[in-house]
Amino acid sequence: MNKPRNARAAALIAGLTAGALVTAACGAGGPSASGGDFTDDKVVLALLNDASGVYKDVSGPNSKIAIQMAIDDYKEKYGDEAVVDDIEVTSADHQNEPDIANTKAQELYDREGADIILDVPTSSAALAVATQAKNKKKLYMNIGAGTTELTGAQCNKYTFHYAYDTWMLANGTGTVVTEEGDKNWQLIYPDYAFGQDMVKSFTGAIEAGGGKVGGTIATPFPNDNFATYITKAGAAKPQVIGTMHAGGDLINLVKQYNESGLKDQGISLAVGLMFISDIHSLGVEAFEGTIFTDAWYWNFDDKSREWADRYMEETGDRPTYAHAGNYSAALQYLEAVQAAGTDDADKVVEELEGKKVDDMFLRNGEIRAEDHRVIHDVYLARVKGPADVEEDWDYEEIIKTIPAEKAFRPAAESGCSM
Amino acid sequence: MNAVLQYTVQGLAAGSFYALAALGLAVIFGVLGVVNFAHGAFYMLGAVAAAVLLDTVGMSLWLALIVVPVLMLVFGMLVERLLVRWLLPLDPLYNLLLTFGLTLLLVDLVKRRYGVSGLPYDRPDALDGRVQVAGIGLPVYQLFVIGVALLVCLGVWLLMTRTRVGMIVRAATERPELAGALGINVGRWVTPVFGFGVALAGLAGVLAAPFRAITAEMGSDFIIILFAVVVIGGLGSIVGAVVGGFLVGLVEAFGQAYAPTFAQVLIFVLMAVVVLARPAGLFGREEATA
Amino acid sequence: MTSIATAGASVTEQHAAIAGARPWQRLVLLAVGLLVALGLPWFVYPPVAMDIAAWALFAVALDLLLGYCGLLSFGHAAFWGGSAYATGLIAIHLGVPFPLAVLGGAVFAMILAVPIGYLSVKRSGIYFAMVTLAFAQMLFFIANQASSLTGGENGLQGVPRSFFGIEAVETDAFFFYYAALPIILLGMWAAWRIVHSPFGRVLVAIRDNAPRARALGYDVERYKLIVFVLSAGLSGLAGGVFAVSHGFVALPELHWTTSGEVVLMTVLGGIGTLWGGVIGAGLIVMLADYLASSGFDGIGIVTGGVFVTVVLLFRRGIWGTARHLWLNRKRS
Amino acid sequence: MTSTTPTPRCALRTEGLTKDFRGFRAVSSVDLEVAEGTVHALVGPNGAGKTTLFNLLTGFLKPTSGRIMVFGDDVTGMAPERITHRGVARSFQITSLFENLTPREHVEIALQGLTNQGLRFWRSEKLLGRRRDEVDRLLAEVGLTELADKPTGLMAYGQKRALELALVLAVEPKLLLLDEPTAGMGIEDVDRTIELVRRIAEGRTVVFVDHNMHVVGQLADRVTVLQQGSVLAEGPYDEVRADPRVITAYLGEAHSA
Repeated sequence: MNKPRNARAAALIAGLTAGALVTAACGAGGPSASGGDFTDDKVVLALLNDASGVYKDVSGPNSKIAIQMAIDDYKEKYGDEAVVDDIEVTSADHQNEPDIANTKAQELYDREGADIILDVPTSSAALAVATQAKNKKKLYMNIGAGTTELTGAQCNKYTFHYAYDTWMLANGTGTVVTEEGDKNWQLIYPDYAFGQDMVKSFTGAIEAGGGKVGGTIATPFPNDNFATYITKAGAAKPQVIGTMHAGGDLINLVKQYNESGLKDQGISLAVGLMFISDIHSLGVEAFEGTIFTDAWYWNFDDKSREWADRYMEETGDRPTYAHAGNYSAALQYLEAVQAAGTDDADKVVEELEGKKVDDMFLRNGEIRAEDHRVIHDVYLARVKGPADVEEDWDYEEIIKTIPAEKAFRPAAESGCSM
Repeated sequence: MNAVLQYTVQGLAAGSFYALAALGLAVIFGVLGVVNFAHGAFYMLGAVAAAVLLDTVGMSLWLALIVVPVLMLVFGMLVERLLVRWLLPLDPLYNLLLTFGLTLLLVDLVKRRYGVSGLPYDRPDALDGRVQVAGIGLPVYQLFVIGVALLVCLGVWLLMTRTRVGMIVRAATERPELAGALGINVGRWVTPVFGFGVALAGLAGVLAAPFRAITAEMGSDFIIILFAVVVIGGLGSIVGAVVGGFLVGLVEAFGQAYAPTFAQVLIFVLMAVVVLARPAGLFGREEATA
Repeated sequence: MTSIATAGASVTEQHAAIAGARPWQRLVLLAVGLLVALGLPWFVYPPVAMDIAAWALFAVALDLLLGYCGLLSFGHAAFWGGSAYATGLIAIHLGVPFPLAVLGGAVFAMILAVPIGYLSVKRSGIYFAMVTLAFAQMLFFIANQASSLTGGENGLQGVPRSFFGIEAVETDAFFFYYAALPIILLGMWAAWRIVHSPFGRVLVAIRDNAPRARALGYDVERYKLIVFVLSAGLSGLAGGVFAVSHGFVALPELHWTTSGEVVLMTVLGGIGTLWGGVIGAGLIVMLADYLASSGFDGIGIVTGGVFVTVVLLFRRGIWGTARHLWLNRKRS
Repeated sequence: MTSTTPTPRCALRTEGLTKDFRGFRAVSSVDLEVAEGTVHALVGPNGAGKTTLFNLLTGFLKPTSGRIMVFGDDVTGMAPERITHRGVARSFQITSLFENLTPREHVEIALQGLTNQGLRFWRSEKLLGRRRDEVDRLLAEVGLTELADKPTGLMAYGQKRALELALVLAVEPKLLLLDEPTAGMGIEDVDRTIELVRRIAEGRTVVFVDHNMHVVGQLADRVTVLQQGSVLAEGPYDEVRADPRVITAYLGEAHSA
């Protein structure tokens, strides 16, 4: 931690001479300080996520390893041709506190020389970081947060949204399940912004698929007692119960759904948001047969599996789609830097916008220029039964691929104007 | 009618966790004058211990229902001896602060050791499925939880009324002035009572393990509800803790069924009403106004 | 029963604290304090400096209640967060200069404090702590559900920092600090004024011996309610500044862990010292900031450990210990 | 305190005053009458309900049934501070002071008790110093002039009890309720306190509890003897003292003690 000390010395000198303006200028740190095409002659990628709280397993510190893998791949691909040699990855733990995320984001941009911030789970934190990206004119690629606001009303030129969002989850699960024949739904959702968004998207998707939502049930958040809600939903005799819960609440709900006996009555459970780490920690038995939308699955094909093997060597675990998303985001950023020949944010954004991409994470991908939504194929998955699991982490059966152009909210509906 | 019966069972099952834990809280408060903020963390430890024992040595729920509370008893006694004891002569708020700090520590330690995504837990087959009562299928496990909770509450009540130790504890809990007048030395019961209270929280945790997400955070919101329970029931009252626990469970279940938006707030509204009408709680002792 | 504030420090020290040090000592301390406040953003990253200042006022506001009235509120997040939301909404919808929005937020916090306080002060000690905790949590649930107003989980984004069109303040955290500092200092002055008023004297009397105060004709509940509302107002000032500084408000501001954090700051600094909270806030905010970049993920272990250690071994807190040593040195 | 009526009014009256604690009857239908201007003693063995009765009279406990009248007004169920505002002051059995204030500050606080000055959180505490003369007079009256600015926590027991009396006087009471004013004192202090109380009692009504029969004999016009929450006997000191029931129930025990 010698940067603050330098800054302090600079601030002291500045204080003795010209006063506040000097520090302010130092703090803001414009491009071109060293005269080259790269600030400080290097590129700094900053991972800002939850290294200690509930999203630790979903993304957490392992995403730093994923980003490092992207840097290595970039260096290997371009070798001497690389426009920049010095590429660093730094990280900070936002402890799931949006205000820490906000302060850290400023600090990463201003003091740590970060050219891009990656990840940032928790919607409120992600939206705050997006605002800082806009203010500081530096890049932010979101992977961990699901709010569509990032590519909607609160979109901006410097923010990109990777991997999943609430619209995509609801649409994927809702449309496909309905089209497959389960027309009659009951929805249980947590009564806060994420759940409320999801229920809207779900309803839209189900109705578009020719199904109907018999009823919606709002639950408090957080909550550990879902028995009553499940009973209520089951009483309406739907074909499928859709739930928008996540994390610990989802586990509670699934346990109590299994308890309720609805499964035996043929009422299945479809989930909006679920990570493979959830299944891993709780075991496939608990989730068997549950249907959900996945942005990426490590065992989908050779290409993804090859990467997952490399990742496993480094971490001992299989990656979630957030890990893969962080890798892809870092890689595509570096590709854009390579193409632009600079880390100047405006030029990099120009390179990114509208780019068609195909890497191990983004299949048929495109970085949409209109709203900065990064679209790609996503999958509808079913949790395997214990008998079908062939190895650790082999939990998902991909039922259907949802093509990129159908998987995400159309740009025209985003409400984004940059 | 069917629905009402189902909601009642669900409410009582949820209330069982509250009642058991609140009972522990009440006993500890009675004898030590300490409000144990870490009670939610102890509930969590009970669940985590059950899950870990199942995973490592294959201990079944049946055995865990005995073993984990015993472990928690020992752990609780250690906590009392090493930490809580030193602050007993001081303002009880210091022990509230101490146990608050302890909560942060325990939650983080569990998180680091056992991760953040939760632990798996399978219940014995005997407790799977449903029984038909008046034409409705009621989950066996919920009935089992209610049964265990009622049995334990009854056991504690017998302990309190039929044994000498119990009388001492009860005198200290409900009539401190009497205990003082009778010259009962409560001091030597302080450590075991603290352990006993912790064991009750641990037992609630074991019962919750097959039913709820087992995560390091599972006690953080639980403790808030638990506080509401004892405020409603009356902190100094053993009966109040049990009745308050089941009452809050029922309010939660029926609130969720008929006014889902307000289900969570309803408990606090109930608490506000009780504070307003009977500041000492439904079964609390009247104190000289201070 | 000894109250929480007196259990830590000896009687004479408490007395010295109330009667105050010699005037010149007070002036020196005041000058040092002002210098630190003015110099902070030169040494600390300005947004962090602003966080420290806001938390410091919050901790002082809590100590007003805890240290001078013996009431441990575990629900002060309601006023910090409540004001943050109110400030944010006023700033967004009315576009007034931020000090006005902050003032509006503080007023809202005080209005909020009236019913919560009315119910809470009916009980003292442990009960008070539990009741305030529960009510604050209720507010958290309400804010979470009312997402059309609060933004729910997404937070209330885009709170402007409008300040008479002075761009430096509106965009640069460094200048914003100096624009917001007067609000913080005003709040601290108000806390000092309250402590050293006839009212403050009654508070100490109530803290030390409430029945005695009642027998002297003081309506104890009324006094407790008033100090509760005042403390809420000061917490509201702090929360409002915090909201404007960050440019958004999110749910954790209302969560009980926020209440716990400010209690930690106050206890670490020293209960009943008024200014101890400033030191506690500085240390905790810088610690959290440091840990966030350190790669060490055990924030709970550190804060929990600090809490346990301070409460067990170090009850006077930092400021209280310093004062104790100073007074001892003088005596010997 | 001038009473215009020639015949003594009733300063304090209770009718059927009863207090139950969870099935335990601490005070049982007590009828008490204290004439204005008199000194009235409450005596009885430990656990007779004297302190509970005191707490009922001053609003610190709410009676289960019965009524309390102060100067003809019903004060049953009224909060302690409101009763104080009606000219009733009490001292406490256990020395009950503000640990962190000096005697001067104590008296200042007490003098302010009946005003609204205490609510002024925006004024300087110097406001409290304005009634310096009165403070000095009260401190002198109880003999604490020397110690006025020393920490109360370090004072001797007798001095604390004296300060207690100064506080009681500061609220300018018409009716004083003193809970064991001489408890735990040495002989000298007891005599000084008797003198003090006698002086204070001029023009006021005093009800006090004391174990020391010497004190009761010296001060009391009338005595009420309580036993197990009920009134056992009432009358002038000499009469009560001669009552055989009282002798067996209490006095004998007290003499032998």
